[in-house]
Amino acid sequence: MTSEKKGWGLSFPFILWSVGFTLIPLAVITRYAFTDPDGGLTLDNVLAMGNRINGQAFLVSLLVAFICTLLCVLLAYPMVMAIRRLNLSSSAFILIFLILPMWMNFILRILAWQMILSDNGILNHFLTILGLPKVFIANTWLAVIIGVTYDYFPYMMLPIYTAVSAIEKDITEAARDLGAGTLGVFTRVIFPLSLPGLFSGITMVFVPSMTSFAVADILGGGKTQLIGNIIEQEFMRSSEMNLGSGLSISLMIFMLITLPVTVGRSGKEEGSRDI
Amino acid sequence: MRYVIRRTICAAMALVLAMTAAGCGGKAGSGSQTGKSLTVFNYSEYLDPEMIEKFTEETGIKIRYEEALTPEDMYTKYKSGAVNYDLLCTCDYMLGRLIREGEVVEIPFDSFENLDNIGKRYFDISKAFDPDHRYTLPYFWGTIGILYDTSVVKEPVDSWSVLFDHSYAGDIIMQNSIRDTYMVALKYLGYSLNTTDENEINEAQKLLIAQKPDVQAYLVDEARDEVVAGNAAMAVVYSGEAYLGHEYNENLEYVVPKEGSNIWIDSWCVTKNCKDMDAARQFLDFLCREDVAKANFEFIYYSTPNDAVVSSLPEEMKNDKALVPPDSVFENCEVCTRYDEETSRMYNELWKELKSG
Amino acid sequence: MRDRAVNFITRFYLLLIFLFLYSPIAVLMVLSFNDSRSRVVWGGFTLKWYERMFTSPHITDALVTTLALAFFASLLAVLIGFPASFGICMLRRSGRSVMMTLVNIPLLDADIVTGISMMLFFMRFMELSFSSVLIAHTVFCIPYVILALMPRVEAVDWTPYESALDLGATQPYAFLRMVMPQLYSGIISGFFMSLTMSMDDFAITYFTKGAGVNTLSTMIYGEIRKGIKPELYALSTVIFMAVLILLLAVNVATRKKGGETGEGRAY
Amino acid sequence: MSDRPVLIHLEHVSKSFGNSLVLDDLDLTICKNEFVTLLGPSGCGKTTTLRIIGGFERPDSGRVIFQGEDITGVPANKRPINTVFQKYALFPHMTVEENVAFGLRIRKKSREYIREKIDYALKLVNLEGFEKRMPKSLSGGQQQRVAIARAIVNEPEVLLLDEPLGALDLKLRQEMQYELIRMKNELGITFIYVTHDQEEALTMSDNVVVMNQGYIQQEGSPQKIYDEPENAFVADFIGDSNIIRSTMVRDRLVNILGIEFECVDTGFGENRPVDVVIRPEDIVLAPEREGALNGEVTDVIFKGVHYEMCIMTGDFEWIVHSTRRSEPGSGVSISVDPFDIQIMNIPESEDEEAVKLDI
Repeated sequence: MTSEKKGWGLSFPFILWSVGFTLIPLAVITRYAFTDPDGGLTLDNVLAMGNRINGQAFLVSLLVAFICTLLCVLLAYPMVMAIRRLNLSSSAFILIFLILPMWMNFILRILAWQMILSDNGILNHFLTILGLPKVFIANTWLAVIIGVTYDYFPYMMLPIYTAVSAIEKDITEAARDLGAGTLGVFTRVIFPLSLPGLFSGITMVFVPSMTSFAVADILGGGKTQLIGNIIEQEFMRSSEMNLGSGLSISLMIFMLITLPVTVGRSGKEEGSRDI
Repeated sequence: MRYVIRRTICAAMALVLAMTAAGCGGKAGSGSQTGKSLTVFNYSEYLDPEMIEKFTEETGIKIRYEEALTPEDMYTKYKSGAVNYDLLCTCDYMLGRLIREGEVVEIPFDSFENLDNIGKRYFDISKAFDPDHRYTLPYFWGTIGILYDTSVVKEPVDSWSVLFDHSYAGDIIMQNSIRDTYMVALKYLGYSLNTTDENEINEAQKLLIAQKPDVQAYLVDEARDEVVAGNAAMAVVYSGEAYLGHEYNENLEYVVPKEGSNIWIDSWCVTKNCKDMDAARQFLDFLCREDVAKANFEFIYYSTPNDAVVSSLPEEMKNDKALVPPDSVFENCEVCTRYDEETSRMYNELWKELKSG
Repeated sequence: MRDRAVNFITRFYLLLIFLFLYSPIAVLMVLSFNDSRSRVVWGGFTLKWYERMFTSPHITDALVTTLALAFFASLLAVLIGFPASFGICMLRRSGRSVMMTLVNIPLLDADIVTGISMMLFFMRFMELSFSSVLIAHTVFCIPYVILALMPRVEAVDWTPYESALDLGATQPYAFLRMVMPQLYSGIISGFFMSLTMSMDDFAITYFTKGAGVNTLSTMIYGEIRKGIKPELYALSTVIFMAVLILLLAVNVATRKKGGETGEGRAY
Repeated sequence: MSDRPVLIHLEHVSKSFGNSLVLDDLDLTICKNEFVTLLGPSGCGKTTTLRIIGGFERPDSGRVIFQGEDITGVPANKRPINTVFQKYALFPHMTVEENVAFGLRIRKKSREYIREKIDYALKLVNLEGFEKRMPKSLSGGQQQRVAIARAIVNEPEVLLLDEPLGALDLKLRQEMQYELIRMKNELGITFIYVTHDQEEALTMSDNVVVMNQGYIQQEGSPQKIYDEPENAFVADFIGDSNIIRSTMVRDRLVNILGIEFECVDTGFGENRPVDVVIRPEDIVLAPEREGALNGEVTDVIFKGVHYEMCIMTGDFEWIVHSTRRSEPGSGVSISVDPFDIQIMNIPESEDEEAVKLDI
């Protein structure tokens, strides 16, 4: 048996499972996407993404997802470097540290953020005690960004951390030895070597950021509309199954096209993605 | 190695098969059960769970109870047919839709023992969606109005205008719901909330878009808490929320504006899938019983159509306008009926426009 | 001097991240001791919610369902994902990228879409029940298992396995003793991620659950409107602390064991 | 010591990690243009010494003087010293060329200059034509050459090599030894080489520093280290040797296993216990009863250039190298030239052993 054949053999249960419970349901949704409520074939639902309102929500989502992803990246790298510097290299500990918050229910965490950020909330309470001016970020897009960043930060952090912790100390020392300062070591060695981790972090953060409707509703006061909110509205409030399916399919197509282009191409090391 | 892997695969396959079998078995099993059972679909937190146990104790009929968040996803799930529901409790316009689509069957009200507990006027207002009141049993009802903080809003509030005159900019919370939000605007403008007139609806849309900068947030669920916490001065809420809001913060007052509002009514219906009408009747009759209705009332604190319960309430509660709305609300408040498809699509688009603007 | 300043800044930064990640958790924990039912009113300190959460059969039912679901979904995900990660590693480039796309689909899809598509799918074949939720959870857990395992599978050192075969071990025995130990950490982290995702999921559970099946997540969503029952804050706090203690214990235990097994495993 | 000018001086350097003291008050002088080898078993502190010179570790106390300047606090990237790492530590995401150019790019050298230097360095390490390859696609020996090229393009004053040949096979290792010497001569810079392989140390070095447990045991030319080990540790570590607890009868006479031998050492006092080192190849075998010590051959192994034999005389087993084979079981007699008997003090304790001999 060749290893290729063996590979397919071993993947068989997974393939079976995926076809049965991922692809066929996807096909069901796709069928809804390309038909109208009376069953006729139509492209309207999928193309509805392009109309003014949906398109606007889509662009807002892109922007929010972009900012959140960027924030996650900007928060994650210093943290990875700090962990490296302080030699906190117990990966189990880091995993626990990042994952543990998820054991408090997601919606409870978001409600807690609402209590922290609201005008008479905990944050402002502390600011007042410290004699600082209050901040009014509840029910703004800023609160949405904080919530989404909070929620998906571990998904960014974990793969980057895994990639960086795989870099042997020798390599960074070699760079230092050859004259690179702390910044040089980071930009020339650590960052390029962490790219596979970064890319998988981006996929895991960017996509769900666009659709996290609950955060937009609770922290954004329903005033920031993500494409996720629109899809949710079509399905859960308006019973527009076909339109909802169409929008989600076109979102998915967009993701499938853009992510490999922006992410996959530069991620030469395939499969080195890790959690 | 190959051996281990093969074994793992076998184990996995076996599990899958076992599970699918269990799933199918479940389907077959539920029908052939000897004991009587009912599958009940309700809003979440809308029935005192102890009453379910009590019902099973008294009648031996098992209840499979499921909850949904909105009428729409209740409808979606019901329509998908993935679960055979016997009884549904949902809102006025959704009932109208189900009746029209022939999804529900007549309830044998004649054989009810406790039907007299339900006030006749609730059946009357139900006529908006159930013209001959054959299909629905009123369960809870209420109004939509303004919950406001009297320590911030000094003047007496009696009109929707307070939401639109910019004097409380940034302190207003609206409902994150299509119908309830457009209802407010339509009523303020003096139109019917069931209007299908495009001009009227567009006028409402203009009003709401102009109002949006003043709105702190569009919330469903936490609107009450935000007013209680003092984060906002006023919120459009369901009457049931108002009572609890008042419990937490004495400064809060609830008013149904003089322009009129929505009078909503959530009712039970029996679906055409129901195999055991007698069990369903027993369950509905049970819900009408005074002790049961009272337990549910105290669980939820929404207005109950059960007059027996109302008359047994302490004076203080009877006088609470949110809990026991005065008769005047019947005069200028309307019940929601189902829009035609075109109108609901129009609302859908307008709402998205409002929210994304 | 400069070193110390930098060390201080790095520590401070980690502290900030810690606050960012854990302040909501702290808020919820505080709420579990709040005597008032409203989350925005402080009614004094109480432990009554901790007493009550165990006496409410609905909460305990939901808890048992949630835990059973998380456990079995993760187990299934490992059983399916484990051979698949070996399989994918053996494939050539093209097959591999096809498989990776397949792995990634559940991650690329919005939750509600996955949930609704599964519901529409299930309604044709089976009644919604515990099994349907289990299948749905397994679907979105598998990617986490595979993604956690693949790098480790690729890094497996096969020489001990081969030398064990050389010394007369059977294939399964050699695999269990020589290869599995290299994968345990990957399996555990994949399993743990699955547990976490399953516990935290709402949308997919909501659409695929049958009548009478309730998880903590769906319960909490249902309660937002009337105000979350403080018992649930208490329960969440208990779960959180239990997991924390469990993880720390496991961590300490493995670390201690790590020192000993150096020789202990050598025979 | 050589007469070359002093380049690096380590003064009273101590370093500990946690509770274990790795270097204790170490003094070491390295001269310009020397090939110095730090030799010792693992954990002896040789790598730590190298890392302190390289700037990767900071000594807990003591100073590092480089060309008369205190560089103790200067970070690695600011020292004119480059390192070749044990596991090469090539940048896996860069081509050979990019790896080599790394240091020059950091220093913002011109394009032409970098081009020139890459060509020169790759030529020096015999890797022309490998510019565009990724490190992963190279053999261990080739990777090692890249690591060397990468270090030397920066024209360091000193090249540190941390067991650079450790991962290579024997043949390649020997080849590389010659190449390293050639490179050193061509570059005219100082090499500090860390190894636990005595053969490597003796082959390449101008100066060998034998270390154990954080102390310098002996320092000197390979010849001197081999021929005149100053204590049993050095004698044992460098080459095969027979170390016999003996008694110094008086100057120039030592009692080994009950037989008095003439020797050339003086100054050990009279009737003092000493350790005697005799190299296996220095033992002369004679037919039975014709030499000084009689014994029986217990084992013979053919080693290529010579036979290695074990000879029992009483309780002591000698290792002897000889080009002539004696059958196991046959009786032989041992004698040693006075110049080949090396007398050493017996340390009273391990610590003292080191302190006394610390130069």
